[in-house]
Amino acid sequence: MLPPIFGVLFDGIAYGMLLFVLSVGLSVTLGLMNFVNLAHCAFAMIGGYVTVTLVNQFGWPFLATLPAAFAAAAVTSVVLERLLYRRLYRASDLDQVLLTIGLAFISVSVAAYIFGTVQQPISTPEALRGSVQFLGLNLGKYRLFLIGVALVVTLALVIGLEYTRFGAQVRASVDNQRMARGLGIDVDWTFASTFALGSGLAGLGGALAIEIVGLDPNFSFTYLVYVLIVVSVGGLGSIAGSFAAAMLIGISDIAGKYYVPELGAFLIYLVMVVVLMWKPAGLFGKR
Amino acid sequence: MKHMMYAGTAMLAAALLPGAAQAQGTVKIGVISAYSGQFADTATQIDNGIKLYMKQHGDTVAGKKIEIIRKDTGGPNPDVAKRLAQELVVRDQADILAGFTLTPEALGAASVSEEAKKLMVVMNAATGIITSRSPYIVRTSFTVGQVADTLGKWAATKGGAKKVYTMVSDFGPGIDAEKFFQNAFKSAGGEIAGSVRMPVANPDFSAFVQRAKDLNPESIFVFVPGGAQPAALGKAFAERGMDPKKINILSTGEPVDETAVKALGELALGRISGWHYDYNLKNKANAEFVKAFNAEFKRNPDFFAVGGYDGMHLIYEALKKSGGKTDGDSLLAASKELKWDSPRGPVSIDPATREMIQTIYIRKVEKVGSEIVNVEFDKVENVKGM
Amino acid sequence: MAQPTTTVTPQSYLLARGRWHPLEIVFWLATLLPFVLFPNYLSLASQIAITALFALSLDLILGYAGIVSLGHAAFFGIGAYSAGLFSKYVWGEPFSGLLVAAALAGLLGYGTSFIISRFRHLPLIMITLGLGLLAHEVANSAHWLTGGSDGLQGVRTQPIFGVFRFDLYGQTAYAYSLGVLFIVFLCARRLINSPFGLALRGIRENWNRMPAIGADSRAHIRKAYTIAAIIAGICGALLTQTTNSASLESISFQRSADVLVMLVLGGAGRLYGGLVGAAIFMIARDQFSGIAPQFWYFWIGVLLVAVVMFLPNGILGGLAKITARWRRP
Amino acid sequence: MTTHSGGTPALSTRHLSKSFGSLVVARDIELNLPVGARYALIGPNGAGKTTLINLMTGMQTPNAGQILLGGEDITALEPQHRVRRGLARTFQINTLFAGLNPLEAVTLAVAERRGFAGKFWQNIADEKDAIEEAYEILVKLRLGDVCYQTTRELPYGRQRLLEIALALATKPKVLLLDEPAAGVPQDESGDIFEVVAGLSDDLTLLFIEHDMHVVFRFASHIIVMVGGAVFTEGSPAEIAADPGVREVYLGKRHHG
Repeated sequence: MLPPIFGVLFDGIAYGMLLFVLSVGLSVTLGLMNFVNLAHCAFAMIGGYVTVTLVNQFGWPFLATLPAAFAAAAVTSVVLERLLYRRLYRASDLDQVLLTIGLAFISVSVAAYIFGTVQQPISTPEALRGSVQFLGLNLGKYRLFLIGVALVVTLALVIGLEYTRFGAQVRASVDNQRMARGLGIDVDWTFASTFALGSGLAGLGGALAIEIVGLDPNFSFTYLVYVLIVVSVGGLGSIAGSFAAAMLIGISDIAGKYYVPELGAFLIYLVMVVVLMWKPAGLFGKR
Repeated sequence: MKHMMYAGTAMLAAALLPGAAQAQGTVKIGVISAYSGQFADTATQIDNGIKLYMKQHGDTVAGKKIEIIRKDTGGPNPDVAKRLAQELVVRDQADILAGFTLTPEALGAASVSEEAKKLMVVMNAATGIITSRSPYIVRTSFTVGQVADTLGKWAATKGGAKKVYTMVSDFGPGIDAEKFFQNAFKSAGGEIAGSVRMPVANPDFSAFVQRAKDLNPESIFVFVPGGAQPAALGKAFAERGMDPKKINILSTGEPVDETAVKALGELALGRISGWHYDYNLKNKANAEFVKAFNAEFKRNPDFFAVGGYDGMHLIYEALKKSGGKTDGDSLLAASKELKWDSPRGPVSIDPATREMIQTIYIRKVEKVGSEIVNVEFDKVENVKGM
Repeated sequence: MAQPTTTVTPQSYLLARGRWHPLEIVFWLATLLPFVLFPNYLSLASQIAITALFALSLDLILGYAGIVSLGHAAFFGIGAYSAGLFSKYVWGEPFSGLLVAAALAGLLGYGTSFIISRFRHLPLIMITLGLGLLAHEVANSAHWLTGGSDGLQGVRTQPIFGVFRFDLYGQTAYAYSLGVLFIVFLCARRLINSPFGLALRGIRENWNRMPAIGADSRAHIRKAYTIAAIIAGICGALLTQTTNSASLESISFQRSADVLVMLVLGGAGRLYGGLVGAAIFMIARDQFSGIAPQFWYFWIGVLLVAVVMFLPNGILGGLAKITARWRRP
Repeated sequence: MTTHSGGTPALSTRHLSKSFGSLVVARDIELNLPVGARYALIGPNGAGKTTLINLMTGMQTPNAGQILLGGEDITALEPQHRVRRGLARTFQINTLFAGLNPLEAVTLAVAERRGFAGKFWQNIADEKDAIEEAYEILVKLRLGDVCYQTTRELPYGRQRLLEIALALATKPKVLLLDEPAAGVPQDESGDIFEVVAGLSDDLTLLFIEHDMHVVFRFASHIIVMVGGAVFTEGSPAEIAADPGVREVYLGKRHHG
């Protein structure tokens, strides 16, 4: 039998994993492509609304909607990348901020127009409801599922970016665009697909998040701060870093609230400020 | 610059004098609400209540046409609310101020209503102090104290609770709820086992629920604002193995609102709450209201919607009584005598406090057929606002 | 810019750069128009003036020294609350309230500037964001002092000079806000044209070169950050005094983000960028939300995207480029 | 060995060492620059020449050793404080204020030296002396005619001169020039070195340069670095005659 704090920590880890899936895409686009995409959570919201619509309107099983959420966010992002983002790869950070904040604004009202301002309910499949007993702990099944998904995503990303041809192309394009072009790499395509990958992961995160944190048109902004915290604490472009940061934030948030509830709201921000003062480039950052 | 100001004043005076006469045929109601941002759904539902009432009762009262002017505050911004109230009075020549999703909005606009002597109908914001900020404020929603005090008393007496742990969101309404519930509970003989205040922006509740569980209280009182949090809190209870059927989980209405109950499903069964309105309330006025609301907006009304609906009722009836006079004093005097059958049951305006006197229902989440809903099983009538 | 001719000495060249452009005079005369043309919009005009000043204060650190802050509302909020508390517990004379707010915000700015000046780029943005959010949480948890989410109650601002009441039409409010805006603008303008202003531009243009010319960039940044905090504090105080309210929104992340957007929209690194950005953003918001209170975000979003696409470096930056192209066909 | 024997060296290093893990970039470097010297620092790419300048100016921190400026230990000082004590440098890759014009940039450097760069209440145009001093420096470096043009629009050769102008504005006692003519076509690089040669005799100079014609023409003394250590030093004639130098440096140059 384990003391109850382990159960709390388990919840913290699961919450951290949700933050990880939501953030890792931004870490990839910001770190590898140097693009400040503050509309990242808008792509997450697209994923969320796709899942909600498919489950509630069309009766799809929840799990089957997850790839759709990924795909919808990825496709939308490619369209926007071709139309808008591409022109600002060389622009100043501030112009990138303005563009992507503008898109986030638009996403909020489009979502409110189509889906209304109401919180979207979702019913997850029976298999993911309730909890299982393990050494005297109640472990939520959905949270176990979240941890599993996060691990799969991490593994796929690490393998995909480190060991595949695509990963090599991405890294080459980032390091030196001209040389990459010289080697016959289609840099435009590489950037577009990296962007699609990052946004697709956000879409997946958005779909997974509904069960834990709900979904309304303000989603584009509600989680932006958390996502930025994870990305900066982890270190730009570092998948392992985002993973570690999401764990750190999730666990310290929950453990802090358990032991010192008076500090509940302060802790995440304190952790971030302290980590960045100690390591400005983040836990796993290179620069 | 001084010259300019004097010139401006003169022009203004000239522009304003005929103002009152110009608005002869219409009554303008300025609705100040958080139409955008985090609280947009609240504002939407209030607005739906207003729209439905006007659809059912027409847009002409006492020979005057009702015109609604909507203004967005974007959130709890007293400064914006005050400015919008000023603009409504000065620029749009509004006769009545209404809406007010959130307490800071109402507090911001209060001084304008007092200075301009305009009736101000608070349709939602629920902190106690609001009505004391301007003699022209009438509230058609409820106060947090009204509900929490009633529930506290009920829990210690009829509810049979002895020891309660309280968990509230760390902001105005939450602290109000904690204070009123604890005081009422203690003075009715109960004991407070402990309490915790949780951050307002709090996506995950497991740590707080585990703290409560460690103390193993026989009852818990919770307050969190509507939105995503009620469902998250309910799930945290379930995941930490706290079953509402075994532990008394008491709350106001928000933590068991329709969205939360739908998201929680069977996990919500057994939750007890005190509240002034639910779409599932059994009375004739409500049956019609819910049916019409669903036909119009494809969703159920909630307490926000009924606040807007009753707010419009108050305005219509006051205008009828005042014979179409729109000055603040006439409308206020007329409002103070009002009494009607609302979808929430019999209600009246307390002339002393300008708050609603209404019934607080004690409900339990139950399965009715295939639906999981709040079912009233007890009630306290004629509760005054506080 | 000016081509060197025999008559231009280096000193007169620099003097000419600091001279008033006719358009500037037109701009400031135009700020008086609302008194005559839009007497019913003076409350809005007053809040635009306050926000414009807030954007100007952010411009001093962001536009001139290149320090991007996402926590600037912390100083706005300190100013707002201290002016409110001062009027509640000490006395309600507005100018002394402004000074108190400026002093407290400046003190906090000076304290945090020691942290800020050590960082750059993303860590800096995130640390300012973190500090801003912490300030918000402090204000929320100190209910007993700030009134928490209900906002501060009991703010009573006396008439200006004991004569001009803050009226329903917002005449006094606008005159007061505009007056303060203009005076602070003059100071900021002087600062930009001062040796210190040049040093700030040096920091923005090349952080690495500064130590090699013997410059202590961190000391410069500490000073600039403190000055910006003082101005932000004044803005907060103005908002409190003209509306008799101070709320958590005054110290929120949203306010920090909004002012950043307004500044970038208008054009960072230009004295008028923040002023133009704040005016356009707020007027657009007022008009759009008048048309569709629920969906004005959409049109604001479209506005931002359009500006980025057609006028890079903000409205003023884009216009400057276009006019430069005209002159050199 | 030194041209000015006796007296305190303008700049010297003692046992200066720097390594990154197992990579040693500076190994036990001992240098003495006499007042008014014209020293050249040569060596193959990766020999640690720029690192040495970075260490001396404080842009990198040594693992061990000291740096003495006019006999004073400045090892612990931050870069800007070394500059204020009279140790200036230029950069191999232009490190300029791209958005300022030369007049503004040099005036800024003068303002920093004179200690009024923090003044925010006075118009810069009122600082007549400083502006005139800046203008004189610019004229001396043949930049007078372009001093109102934005730096990023200047021709590359002019930008290299501005590098030197910025350093001179700090009124250095010791000036370290990191390849002042890097990237400049051969015919223009002579111009730059003529400007350098025309600098005051009190100024102690150390410059990194690859072009041996330039080195032999302008240097009174040559230091050869290889692999992070001083390989040898001596007068141009001695270096020219040293077979070891030929082998490690002059020989390699043909491959590099």
